[in-house]
Amino acid sequence: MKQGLLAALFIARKDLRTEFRTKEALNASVSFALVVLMLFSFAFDLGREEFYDISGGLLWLVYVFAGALIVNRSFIREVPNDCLDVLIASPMPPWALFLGKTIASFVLLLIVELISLPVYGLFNNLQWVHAFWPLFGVMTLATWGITITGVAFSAVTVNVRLRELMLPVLHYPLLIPLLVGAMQVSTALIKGEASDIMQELRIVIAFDLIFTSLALYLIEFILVG
Amino acid sequence: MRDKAIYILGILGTLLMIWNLHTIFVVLPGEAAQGQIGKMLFIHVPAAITAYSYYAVAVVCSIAFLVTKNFKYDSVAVSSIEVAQVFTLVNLVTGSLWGHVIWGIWWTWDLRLTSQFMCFMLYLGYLLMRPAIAEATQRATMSAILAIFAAADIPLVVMAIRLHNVRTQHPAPVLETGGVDATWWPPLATGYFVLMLIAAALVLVRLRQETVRREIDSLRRELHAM
Amino acid sequence: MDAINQTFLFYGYTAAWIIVLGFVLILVRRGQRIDRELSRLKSLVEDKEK
Amino acid sequence: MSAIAADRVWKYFGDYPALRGATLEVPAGACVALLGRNGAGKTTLLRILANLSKPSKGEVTVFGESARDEKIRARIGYLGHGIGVYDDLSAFENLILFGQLMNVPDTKAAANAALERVGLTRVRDGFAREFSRGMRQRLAVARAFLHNPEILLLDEPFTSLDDRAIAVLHELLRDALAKGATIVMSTHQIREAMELATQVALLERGKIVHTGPRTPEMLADPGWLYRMYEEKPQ
Repeated sequence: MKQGLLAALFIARKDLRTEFRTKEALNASVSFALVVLMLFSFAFDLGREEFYDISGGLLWLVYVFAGALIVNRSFIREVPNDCLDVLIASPMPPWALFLGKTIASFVLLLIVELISLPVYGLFNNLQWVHAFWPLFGVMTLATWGITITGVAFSAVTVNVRLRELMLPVLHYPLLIPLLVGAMQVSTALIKGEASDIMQELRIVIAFDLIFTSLALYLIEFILVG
Repeated sequence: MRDKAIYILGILGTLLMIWNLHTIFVVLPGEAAQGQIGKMLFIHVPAAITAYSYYAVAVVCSIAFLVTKNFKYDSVAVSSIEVAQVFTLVNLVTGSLWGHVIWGIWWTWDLRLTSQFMCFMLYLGYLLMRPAIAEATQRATMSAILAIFAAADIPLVVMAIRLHNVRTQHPAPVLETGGVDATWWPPLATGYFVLMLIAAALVLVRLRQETVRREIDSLRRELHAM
Repeated sequence: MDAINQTFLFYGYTAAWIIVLGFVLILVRRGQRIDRELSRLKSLVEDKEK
Repeated sequence: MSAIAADRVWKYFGDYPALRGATLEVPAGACVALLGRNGAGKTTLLRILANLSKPSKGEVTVFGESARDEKIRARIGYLGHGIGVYDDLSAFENLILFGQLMNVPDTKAAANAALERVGLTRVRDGFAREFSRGMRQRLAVARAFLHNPEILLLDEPFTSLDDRAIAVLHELLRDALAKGATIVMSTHQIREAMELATQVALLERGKIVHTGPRTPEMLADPGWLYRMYEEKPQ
């Protein structure tokens, strides 16, 4: 168990190091998020109050699209030179490999989110600083859900034709309960009505728990054929 | 043997269906509140339950495949999902027509419609992914995992929408509230039985195709190895 | 009102059976296609074995 | 006790049996050349031994334990078709990563020693993507030998290597054999493999149809293999 967690950290560090060197996924994801944010300001012509009502929803749309670009890369990164074989042949258990990759994607997506949040606020004249810490908490929980399922699907689709197209088709429908929860909570937080978020937050947490345990358990079937 | 079973199921289903349609349209009077359109119930509800039944079969078979690695389970799983998709579509379309008359709208994002639509989308991904995986064992394994993920998601979808959208026009299911006239029960049950029979025939047809497809894969490999 | 009711009820049942029949058609055509593919591959394998 | 024992191993891809009850025993310290035509199942068997794939039926044990055991896996080195190193990491970083994953006690020392052995010390901090083909292959060899594995599984190791890399690999294999390691390699380049091999195993349509010591005449006469196919049809 301890060995496995350690190996997961090695894998996460490796993924982050290669990503920061090439910045392939990060650049694509950040610029994509910025473009979508810009498009929002053209797409909606809303009053201030109305915009606050949908603020959480729009925010998570940006995040989930940016997330697709990040998780897509996760296992594809191992395809050149057949690195995946070497990792699976190593003594590390499959769940450790999976956990490491998820941690790396999680950190990357969180970085993209933290970059786009202020831009989002700025473009749309939105006050969010007062709710930053609770918002950050929601972001952490929901982003974990997005990455753990996304990286699992990245492993599922690694040998699939047209995998870049297939991943969102499989991933987005699954994310709906998580996103519904996260959107509601974020809107409430930004509007400053943080009274009734516990119920929605429960869905986000339930999603995280269910899919983390399911994915960690099933990953061996995915990786060792 | 299997061909015979398909024919028997198909013919039996058709005969029962004709008898049932006769009961529904000719014998039964219209419903008090909704008039004739209320009879949409006899196809709408059985289609939904048939779809659920086969989704359930698919999930059980997916788990069984991961445990046993027996391709029979994989074939049953994919066949069931495909047939369940068809009946989900029937459920959605009849519901939409019904809603158009009663509520004046084609679609509303309420709990039942949305979760049904989500089921459709989740398993549509499953059906789209399958042909994109070339190797049969891998295809079956990945599909089983997708089916399990999708099944785990559905309760969460229901939970999420229940919180999100309290206003709903869809009535509570008549089966739970007991709001159905006693004379309506037999045709309703028969409707479900008919659809289950037809669905079983379709699954059997689809099952054979899955076997042939695996044979094709295996021949391709054989050619490759020569 | 009842006329619309009747028409839409009719639409509903028709649509339902059209969907099912459409699926049957898809099944039949796919069945033919993969049967052809199978016999093609079988003859290929036989040719190679000779 | 044999180092590797595969007992009636079957592997299905869909309905197609790539392995049909392959049985192979490799005594400790042996070097087995796994021969066979394309599609006979060499890669499939090696992947199962390396725990990259599970047998559908049958059992594989390494040093008397299941090949799935984590401690056992740390004693196996695997070199497959791909080189299995990261292009965006330096040679040294690559070896450090695999050293950590392989539970090597002193990764830095091991990585430096491995680079020394394959002659890459000078470019220790260069990225693998900047390397020439031959250098990348030597890095791959260094990776496979990094943890001084007691069992080496090599899938067509000589196929894509350049001369220098072949020489390096030869030397390392000889070294490993001298230290008592066990080697299984599949190969097309019969001559290179035969020089090292102490045993041969012939795979034919998913079955091991011949095992035995490598005889001197095998080395002298490459045609023996084809005669063996004819002697044991199917």
